[in-house]
Amino acid sequence: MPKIIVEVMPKADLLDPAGKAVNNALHRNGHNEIANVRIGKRIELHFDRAVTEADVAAAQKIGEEFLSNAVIEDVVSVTIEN
Amino acid sequence: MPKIIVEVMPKADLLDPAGKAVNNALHRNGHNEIANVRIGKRIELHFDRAVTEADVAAAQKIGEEFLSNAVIEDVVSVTIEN
Amino acid sequence: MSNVIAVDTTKNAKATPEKAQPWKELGLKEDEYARIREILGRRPTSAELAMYSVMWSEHCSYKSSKIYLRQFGEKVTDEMREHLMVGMGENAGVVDIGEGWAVTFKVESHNHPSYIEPFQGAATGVGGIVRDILTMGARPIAVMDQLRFGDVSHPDTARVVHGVVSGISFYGNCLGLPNIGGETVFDKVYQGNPLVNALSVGALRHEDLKLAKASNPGDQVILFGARTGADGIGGVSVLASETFDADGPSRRPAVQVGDPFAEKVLIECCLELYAAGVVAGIQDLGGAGLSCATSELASNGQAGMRVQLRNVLLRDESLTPEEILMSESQERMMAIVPKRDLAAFKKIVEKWEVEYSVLGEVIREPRLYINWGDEEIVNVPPRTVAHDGPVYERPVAYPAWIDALNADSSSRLARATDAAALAEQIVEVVSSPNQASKNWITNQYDHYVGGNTALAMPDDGGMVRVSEETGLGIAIATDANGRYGQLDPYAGAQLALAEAYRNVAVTGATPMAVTNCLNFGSPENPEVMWQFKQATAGLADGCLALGIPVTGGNVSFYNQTGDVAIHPTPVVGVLGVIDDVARRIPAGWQDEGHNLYLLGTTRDELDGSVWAGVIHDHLGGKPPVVDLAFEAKLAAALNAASEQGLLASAHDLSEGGLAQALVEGVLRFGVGARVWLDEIKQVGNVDDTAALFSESTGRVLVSVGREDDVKFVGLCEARGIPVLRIGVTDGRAVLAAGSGAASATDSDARLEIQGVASWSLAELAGVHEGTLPELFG
Amino acid sequence: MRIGVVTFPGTLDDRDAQRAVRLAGGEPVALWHADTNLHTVDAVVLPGGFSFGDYLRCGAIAAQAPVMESIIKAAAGGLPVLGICNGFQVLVESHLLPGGLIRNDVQTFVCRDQKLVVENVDTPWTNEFTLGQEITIPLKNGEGGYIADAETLKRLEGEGLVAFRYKDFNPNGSMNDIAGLRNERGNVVGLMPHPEHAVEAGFGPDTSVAMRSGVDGLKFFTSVLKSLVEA
Ligand SMILES: Nc1ncnc2c1ncn2[C@@H]1O[C@H](COP(=O)(O)OP(=O)(O)O)[C@@H](O)[C@H]1O
Ligand SMILES: [Mg+2]
Repeated sequence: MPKIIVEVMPKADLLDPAGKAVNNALHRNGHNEIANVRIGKRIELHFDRAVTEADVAAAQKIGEEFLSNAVIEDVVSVTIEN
Repeated sequence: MPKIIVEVMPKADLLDPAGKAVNNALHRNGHNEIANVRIGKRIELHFDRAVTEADVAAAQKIGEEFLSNAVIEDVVSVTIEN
Repeated sequence: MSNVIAVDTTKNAKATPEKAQPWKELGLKEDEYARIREILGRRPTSAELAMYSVMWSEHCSYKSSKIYLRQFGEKVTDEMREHLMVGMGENAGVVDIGEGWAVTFKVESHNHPSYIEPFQGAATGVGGIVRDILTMGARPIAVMDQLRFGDVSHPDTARVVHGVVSGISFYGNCLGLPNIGGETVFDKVYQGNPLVNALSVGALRHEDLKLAKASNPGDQVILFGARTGADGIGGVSVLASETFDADGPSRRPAVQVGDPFAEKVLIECCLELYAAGVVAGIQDLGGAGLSCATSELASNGQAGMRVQLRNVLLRDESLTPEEILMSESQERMMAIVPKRDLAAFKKIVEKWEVEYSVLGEVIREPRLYINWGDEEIVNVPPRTVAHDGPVYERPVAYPAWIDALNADSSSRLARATDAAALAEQIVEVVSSPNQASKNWITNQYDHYVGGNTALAMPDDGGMVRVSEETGLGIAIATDANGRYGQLDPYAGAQLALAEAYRNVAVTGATPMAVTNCLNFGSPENPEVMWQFKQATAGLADGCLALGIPVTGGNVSFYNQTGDVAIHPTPVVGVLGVIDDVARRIPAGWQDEGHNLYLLGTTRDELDGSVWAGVIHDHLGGKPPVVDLAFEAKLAAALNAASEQGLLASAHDLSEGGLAQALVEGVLRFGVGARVWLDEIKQVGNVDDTAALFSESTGRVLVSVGREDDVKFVGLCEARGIPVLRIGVTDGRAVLAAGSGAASATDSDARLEIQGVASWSLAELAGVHEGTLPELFG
Repeated sequence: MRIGVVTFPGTLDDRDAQRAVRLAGGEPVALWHADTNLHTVDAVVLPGGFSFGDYLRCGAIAAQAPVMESIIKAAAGGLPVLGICNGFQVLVESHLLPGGLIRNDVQTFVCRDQKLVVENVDTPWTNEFTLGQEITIPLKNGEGGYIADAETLKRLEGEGLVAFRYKDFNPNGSMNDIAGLRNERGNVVGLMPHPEHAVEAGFGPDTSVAMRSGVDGLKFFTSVLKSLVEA
């Protein structure tokens, strides 16, 4: 199924308590090679037809205005998977 | 900062309430071209050195055993961003 | 998109009688399959086979327990029936509580799904029981949860604890139902088989009662709520009827994912449908999904139904008709709607953006016809699916091991001989995982929502106001002690009943009705069946003695790992009524200078006790004696005292005995106490250990203002309730409530047990509240 | 005085908020999310709950509801708006208040009686408090951690826009212990704790006087009625 994948991450300079909790757990399990963990969202928009350029532009806008909150998050990527 | 990105999605067979709610909201706003929405996680593991093949293998394992719940989720991708 | 699926039609079934069918894989026994063929006069179609197999599973048909559950309907008097508007057999029993109000309550298990996927398993457990309550026409007003986990030190326990607690928290909080209490027990017998029971209670006006039946030909059969998906196909029913291997679940069936938001919307939508008077019958979809809803509605209404299965709204178009019939997708309901009300129905569901589809209609002929497009795939008498399932009289055997267990009394265990050792044991008991504060769990549950919670954790019973005009309310408590159940299942069930009953009485409410969730091992094991037989007899006899009826419940079998069964764990819930929640009584004292009285008799009863378990890792002997006549007398006395406003607090003594009650009493509001044991020891002829840790039943610790002393003691004496003044309340600390790891400041407040020890409240709060955060935080 | 209480699908504390309005002496008016009409209310409460399941981000889907368009417009004209818990999240997602609310640092839902300090009494929702007053209000949420970038925080503190701060114990990792905010004009106030659960003796938080007797939350509602009468 064709999809557009929008990825959203918490802003780099803001707290990410969930990422921190996972990081701590990984360290407790000996994974000290991992310096930090950040957790964001992967949002798949599915289409039942091929994805167009216009869809991607729309997805970018939806991503910035609705799927993410610009005050605390960034859309880090919008990609097509046909 | 070098990172490994682990992406986790709810299993295709299972209900994804968040995806459903977002899909409905998009439809309310006229985005009927979108057939379905699924929401998963994007987990970034940050390193303060270059990422190795061994790190990726470890990340795959961490992804399957800890970052995702195999009963209801799948790890859909593990990628490097150096 | 319409999928092309080759279906097995009734025509086909007639034509191919010899076709091999997977009845065994679906959990049916050979004779059960033969009976289905006999009922139909042909082999079942694969859709019919799917329906019968889920509906005849242990979970849905109660085939092993039915002959015992009958007692709950038989061992009753007319007085017990007096307030019962709906008894056993419906989705949940309904009790008349006066002023035109009724309440419905029930507890149900979701044990097996919660082991496989603790978060979703527990979440959907809450969702399921709430739909049962909603189905009766009631607005759900509270939930409770009864949990049993494995040993705290086992590496898998944290996974289950975190998942289950957050699942209940997620679903219940999001539904807007206050969680007003529950149970949490850790014991290695639940390691591979945790118990997750959930209770819900709802309130309704008498005239709003709804029943799950379809009786008027022509009425429309409507499925509404979430779409049907591939999740949980045969999940609950088959799972709950299976035993796990020693090394965990042998398969990972599609779990069910819950959407509490969808359920919240469904609740409001249903209540609006009820208010508009457009539903003639309603049934939730739980275990066995559509198979259950269609056959039960038709069977209850002594009618039939024609259903077009193609009309079911699907999440996944590739589902086969059999899968659609078995799917246990959550947050769905089935309504029976008269044709003339269809437009009104539509308007309301559309307002709530709830999807629906008309599946068919009710017919006079008592037959269930299900079509897939033009093909007939089901043609059965609904009664044979829903109600005439197999009934087993399973072999029962007295467990060979039980005499030795009963003979191994705790009297051989060493007792502390000096004050320091006793003091240490008190700390050990109140900080042990089962006796420690459950704040770490209960702080994750919303107990405020609704604005009607009059009592909740950590008080003995939960209480909610039903009428904002008059203050009329209800109280509920649930209990079960598996250790007692193991020593003597008959007594164990009565002990659970007595404790829940007492817990309701100490809140100031009058006990009125009983629900239960009977968690046992495999019914195919004759010793387990004996335990079950004993427990049900104990409960039924106990209810008769107390004069309060069982209104419903649930049985969960196959709770075992390999062939090791859990302890018999009959969770008993008692519902009480209070004319005005303003006179409710908390479990701890709030005022300084009050007298502390111990009501009841303290005997040397330490077998099966927390003391034996925590201090000596021992389980053996005979559980404490139950005196139900006395429990009733005690409850009546508490009620009278409460009505006269004599009680500042009342706390029931149970696991951990007096020591536990005292620690909880001082920590409830941060008011200290000075206590002496001399009279208890003298009157009961017991030693320090028994005075502090005995679990003799029928005891309550109360605090009474000085001005009410004479009246209170007089009341007890007149009613033949043994009463001993054992201390005074004294000193106030400021406890940092609810922060998990509690702390207390300003501490000249202490708990002093004369001749034993004295602790600051800060110290006690630390040991009592620190345990769970340390283990799981 | 007519106080509107908005119900979104998934709202839970709407009936509680209506009760609070009633107990304070006002007339509660139910507002429906899909409705653009504010029915001539004099103030609006966005109550707690899980609007639209709180999926994606808490309050994000509700912020797009038709009723919010009207509320945003009316707020610009000075209509008093109080957002409680999920309502606060909706205000933040609607950009009526700055910053964001994220998962509690403890990673669990937290329900507790919470001490707060009133930091600002120059709003229609807080004028009956005294500056620096300590109050106890139930708190119950999973995503109450307040965050904002350094600049926003500086501005909030500099302009005195912090309305409530957690006292003694920060339950969720909120920056600067922020429990609630006001806008520049003061008519929009949002906070995570639930004043509507501390309005009726017997059903509020425990106090040293008696169990569940705390009614500190009532002042939010009497404040707004007072300010409306005076206006
Ligand atoms: N232990 C029990 N005691 C009394 N009634 C019981 C017990 N177990 C089940 N029942 C009753 O049997 C009926 C069917 O139970 P159940 O299958 O759990 O209901 P549902 O179909 O609503 O899930 C209910 O009325 C229930 O109250
Ligand atoms: Mg039911």
